[in-house]
Amino acid sequence: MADMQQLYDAVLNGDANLARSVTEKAIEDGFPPKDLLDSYMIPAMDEVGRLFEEDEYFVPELLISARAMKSALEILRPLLAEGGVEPVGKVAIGTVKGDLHDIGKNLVAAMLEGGGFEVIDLGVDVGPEKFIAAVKEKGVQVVAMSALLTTTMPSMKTTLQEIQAAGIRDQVKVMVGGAPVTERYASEIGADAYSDNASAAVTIARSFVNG
Amino acid sequence: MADMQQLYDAVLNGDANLARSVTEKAIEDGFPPKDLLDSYMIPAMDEVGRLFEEDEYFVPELLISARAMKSALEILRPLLAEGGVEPVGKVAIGTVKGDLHDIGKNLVAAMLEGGGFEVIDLGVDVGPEKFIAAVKEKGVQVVAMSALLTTTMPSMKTTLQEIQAAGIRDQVKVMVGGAPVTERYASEIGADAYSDNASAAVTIARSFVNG
Amino acid sequence: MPVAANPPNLAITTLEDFRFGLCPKPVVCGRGVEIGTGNVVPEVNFTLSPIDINESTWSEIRSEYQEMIEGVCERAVDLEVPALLVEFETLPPMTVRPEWGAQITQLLADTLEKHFQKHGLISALRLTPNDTRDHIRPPLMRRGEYWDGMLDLFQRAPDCGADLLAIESTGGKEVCDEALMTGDLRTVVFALGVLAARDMEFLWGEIVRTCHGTKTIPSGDTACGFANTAMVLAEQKMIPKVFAAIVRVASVPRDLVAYRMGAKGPSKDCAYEGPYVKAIAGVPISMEGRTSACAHLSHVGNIAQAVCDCWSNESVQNLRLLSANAPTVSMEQLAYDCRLMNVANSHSSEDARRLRNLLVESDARSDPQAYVLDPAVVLKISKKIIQEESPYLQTRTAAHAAIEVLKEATDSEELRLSTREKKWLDRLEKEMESLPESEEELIEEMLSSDIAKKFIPGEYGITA
Amino acid sequence: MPVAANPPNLAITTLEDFRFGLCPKPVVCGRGVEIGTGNVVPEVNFTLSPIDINESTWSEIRSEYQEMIEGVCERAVDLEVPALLVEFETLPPMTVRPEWGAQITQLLADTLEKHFQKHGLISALRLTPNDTRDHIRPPLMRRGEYWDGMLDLFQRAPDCGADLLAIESTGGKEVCDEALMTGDLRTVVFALGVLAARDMEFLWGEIVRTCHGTKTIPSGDTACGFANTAMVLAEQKMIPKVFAAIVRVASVPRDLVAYRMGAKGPSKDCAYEGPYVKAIAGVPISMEGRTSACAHLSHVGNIAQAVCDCWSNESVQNLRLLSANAPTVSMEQLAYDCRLMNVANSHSSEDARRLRNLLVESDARSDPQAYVLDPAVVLKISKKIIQEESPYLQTRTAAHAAIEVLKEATDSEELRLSTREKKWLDRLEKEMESLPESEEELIEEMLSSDIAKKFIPGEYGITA
Ligand SMILES: [Zn+2]
Ligand SMILES: [Zn+2]
Ligand SMILES: [Zn+2]
Repeated sequence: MADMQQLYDAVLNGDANLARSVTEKAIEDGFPPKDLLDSYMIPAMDEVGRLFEEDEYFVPELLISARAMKSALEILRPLLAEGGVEPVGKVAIGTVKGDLHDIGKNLVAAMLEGGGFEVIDLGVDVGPEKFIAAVKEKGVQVVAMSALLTTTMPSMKTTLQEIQAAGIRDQVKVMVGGAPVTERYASEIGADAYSDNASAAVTIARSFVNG
Repeated sequence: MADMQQLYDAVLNGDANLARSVTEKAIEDGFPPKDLLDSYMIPAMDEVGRLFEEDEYFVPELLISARAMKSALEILRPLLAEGGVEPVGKVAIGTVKGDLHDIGKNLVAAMLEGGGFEVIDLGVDVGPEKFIAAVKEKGVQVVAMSALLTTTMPSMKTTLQEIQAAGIRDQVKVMVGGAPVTERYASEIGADAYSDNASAAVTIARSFVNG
Repeated sequence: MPVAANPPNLAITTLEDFRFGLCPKPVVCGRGVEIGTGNVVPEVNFTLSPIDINESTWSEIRSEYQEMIEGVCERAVDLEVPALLVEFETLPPMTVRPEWGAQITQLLADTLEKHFQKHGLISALRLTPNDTRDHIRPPLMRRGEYWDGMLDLFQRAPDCGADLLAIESTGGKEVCDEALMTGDLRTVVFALGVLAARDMEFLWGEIVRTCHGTKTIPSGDTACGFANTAMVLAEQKMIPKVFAAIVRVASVPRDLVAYRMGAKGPSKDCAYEGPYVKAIAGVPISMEGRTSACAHLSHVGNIAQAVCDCWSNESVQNLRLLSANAPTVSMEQLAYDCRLMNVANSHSSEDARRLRNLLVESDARSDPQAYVLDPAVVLKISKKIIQEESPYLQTRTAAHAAIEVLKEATDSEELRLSTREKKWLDRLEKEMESLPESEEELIEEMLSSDIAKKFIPGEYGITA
Repeated sequence: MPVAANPPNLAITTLEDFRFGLCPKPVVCGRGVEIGTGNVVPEVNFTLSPIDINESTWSEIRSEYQEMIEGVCERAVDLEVPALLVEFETLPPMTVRPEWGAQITQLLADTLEKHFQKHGLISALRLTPNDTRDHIRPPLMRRGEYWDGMLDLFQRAPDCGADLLAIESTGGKEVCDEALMTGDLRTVVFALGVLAARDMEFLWGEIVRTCHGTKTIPSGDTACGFANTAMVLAEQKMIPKVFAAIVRVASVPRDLVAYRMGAKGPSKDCAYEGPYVKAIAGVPISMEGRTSACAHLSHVGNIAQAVCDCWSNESVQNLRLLSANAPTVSMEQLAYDCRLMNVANSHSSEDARRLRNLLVESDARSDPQAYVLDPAVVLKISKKIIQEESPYLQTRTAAHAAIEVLKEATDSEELRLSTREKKWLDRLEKEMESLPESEEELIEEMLSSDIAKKFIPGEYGITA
């Protein structure tokens, strides 16, 4: 019998090999894939998020946990799909037009993946049309935009306006973040949420897809 | 014969008694009141403004010059009116609703009077209705608003909106000033001008009534 | 109004003992914050960015204060400040509606307590109700709705978590404002030495009574509406710097009334005249300078720090800067300023005095407003002030002594002044000569002039 | 790439001589600004508040810069600063369209000249074109439109009034960013010691050539995109502080390449590793700390000041604060900071060293990033760095020495570290042990890993 506590620990400690082998064993033993995900892997990542917020983990620890989660998910994903289980949700993420900063964006992307989301990373310097295409063609439920410069923040507003103009504003929730961005700015430009850190971003994204 | 250079000097040096006596003598000698004003008194006040801007005069010197000008004007005003000469223009000035600061507002008022304007000083904590009444009932061409607090700046916007709603926006030019106010804020709320100092305010007010 | 019965003495008599972080009568407040026992304590103040304050914006306003205090506390913890003082100065509507002022006070106190519990952050909260009495002109100083609202907020202070109570009282300002603009020193002396002093006696009696028997300490006052108005006008080159310097010194006797009535300090940060208060009354003082440039530009950026016990940013709006919100940035700057002083203090008194002297020398010679804050000058003038018995005579003497000191310093070229400043110094000296010996005489003169229209004598206990 | 032929020596060999305001190879620039001859010079930098940069906003942008420089100059004149350095760092569109960058440079230079003519304000202008080469990934470092635009702006610098030319070069950043987030010191050393160093040799060759025969002085570079990214991540508690401290020291050899290629200093303000550059290359350095909290929070607020020659605010947006616009406020704060140091310098070298020591002690023990900036530590590690001959080996040694020093300091309790920081220090020490002796070996390793996807070897002169 696979020891499921091991799977939890493997994700928590960022041991990708162990996470993968326990997962394989569990599948062999007939554990339902969805249970593995919901009862062990996501709770482990939630604990990772908590340890990070409580200043026990740094990002490197958090990222290796996310990698362990991801490598186990690679095994589960096809089985989940067969069983008709969708990912928690789909998020398109990118740094807005004119802005080349990707550290914060990458961190949020990793955390979202760790949280069970399917993440479409559009990269940096992303124009409104790419965000719109992700909604229209990939069916993402959440758009996450990042800006690190005061001079590129206006691109967030433009992107929101074009999402509106494309007639898809009601199909998608939009969250924004980045050093110069504020709660107030987010509400001024009509974003649905603002987050000042990566793990809060996951919580918000979850509330969007559950809400 | 009255020595007109004396009138110029009396205003420049803030000697109210001399300004008054020379003016009286000049009137006796048959000088046209409008010439006294345009050729000596206003040029003297312009020189005062220049000395202030060039850091030669302080405000106290400037204010006593304005007082000298005013005391001479008291003699001239009825004669000018008889001759059908209007004041340079009429300005209503006040510190906006919620704001009790009057130092800057008083300085601008004094400078405007020195510049030949008729000034209706509405005081501090002035609601939109009082500015509107001044336009409707006193026929002022310029409204000057001051705010010293970031929390009272929004009253400028409100006042402008109510002037608009009262249907008199095109009858009046609106200028704004005060420590927290910026050129950008002025244009955002649709004011006609912003001034960061008292003598520039006079120049702007003149451009309004001449323009 | 006799001030002292026995031959008066300064609380600090030698330059040796006149230092930052140490004072004869320390204060302990809040969650164990010690002021005046060795460490200079950062005092942070913050305010809203442009917003209309009303029912509909109130919840947004609350969360803005929450954001500001969280940012400040987090940074204070990260930088391991030994102690933190937070000042909350209400905006006018929060004194007019005292329950609003009390709500924000409570919110701030709760957050400070939370960070004390969680991270051991030692802190105290100073509440400064905005003095709203001058919202009508001429103002009612002892009655009416504005007075009632203020008094109500004073009384709520202990219950809503205020560890210190302070005010920037405005008695006499209705007369002083125009006098500053016209360079009228005579009227300024009347406003400070007669009206302000009388008002403070009444007002501080009430404040001290309100705090009595509670944990809230009556702290201090400031001549902000007078001397800082003058300072700002001088920075804008509207009035002479020598005039502003004299007004600064002339505001000292007015400030002293608070401590005579029972205030314990620290003085208010924006009372740049604080060194005089410390020398005379021995209470700890809060000061601001270089690091309050966000609120006041000044020519006393370093010298203001020389003998401070708290060191403040004055006030900053909740604007987002490139690094963080402005209150957090102020917190960081103050923390480092205080570290430098506290390291010097922990080394040796010799090192502390050396740093103090560098701070003094950096400004004293280039501006009269800085010159009158030189600790040596402060002691010299303070000795003269305490020879007098009434606030009026003290004020007259203070102004006189300031002029004298500035003339000497200019003559000896210890202080650089422009020609037009020198002319004003002469002019002000002449004006001082005609100030009467008797307060009654000056009152009578003012009552029979245009000034009388601006204030209500009865509100100052003046019977015609 | 041999660095030194003879037995190498530091430019500053004793702690005695390691001071603020003085350096072995001073620079004179602009309208007579002397850097490193005794006075610390304030360096002010400012940027736009949120705005879209395009044709239609360009005139507004011009007037915003005009407003900022006017405010700064007026305040510098009022506070009688002995000399002023202004830095203009272009925003990306102003390098991509070099005529825009040149226009603003000219506008700033003209305004500085005006205040020199009118008030005798001694000033110089530093132009720092934003390094736009990383706008495509993997970046082209030596060709393509971004390179062309940058080179064009370099070439315009002398004609549009730039007295100093600088850059925050980004070679290797495409590899370093992720390595910082994953705590991968091995890859960081590759990014700094191999890629960045090679890029800077090429880039600074071009910059020095461009300045040759003009009045524009090639000044300096910074590891901003590496070590400051690490510092900011550490402040946000994302990565360990010990890691950030090691990255800081490991960035020194990279910086040195600029001076070997002919840069004269001052180093860029945000190069907190400046003290190493000063000790090794003897050029003047610009530093920032407490007074740049508007742009970077840090744990080195005071210690960063200890041996600076220019003192900067890093950058601040044109926001309206309660007193004035933020750039004016920064100007005032820097002016007072510099006054304090310059008064100490003018007293005696003894007083200057005492103040330096207070600045050092105020931060050194509480944070590893501060500890490695302690002048004594800087000299110790610098001696080791210069024993090596290639940037790669220097970088390896620098990181190694930093770890060693931090472990010693932790063991002797000269430095306080949390348990999780200590664990990381051990982990990083182990990682260092496996770094190969030979640069070629490391290159080969990286080329055969995933890292190879992120950069183009040929752009760094690396032939596979
Ligand atoms: Zn104040
Ligand atoms: Zn930088
Ligand atoms: Zn910079």
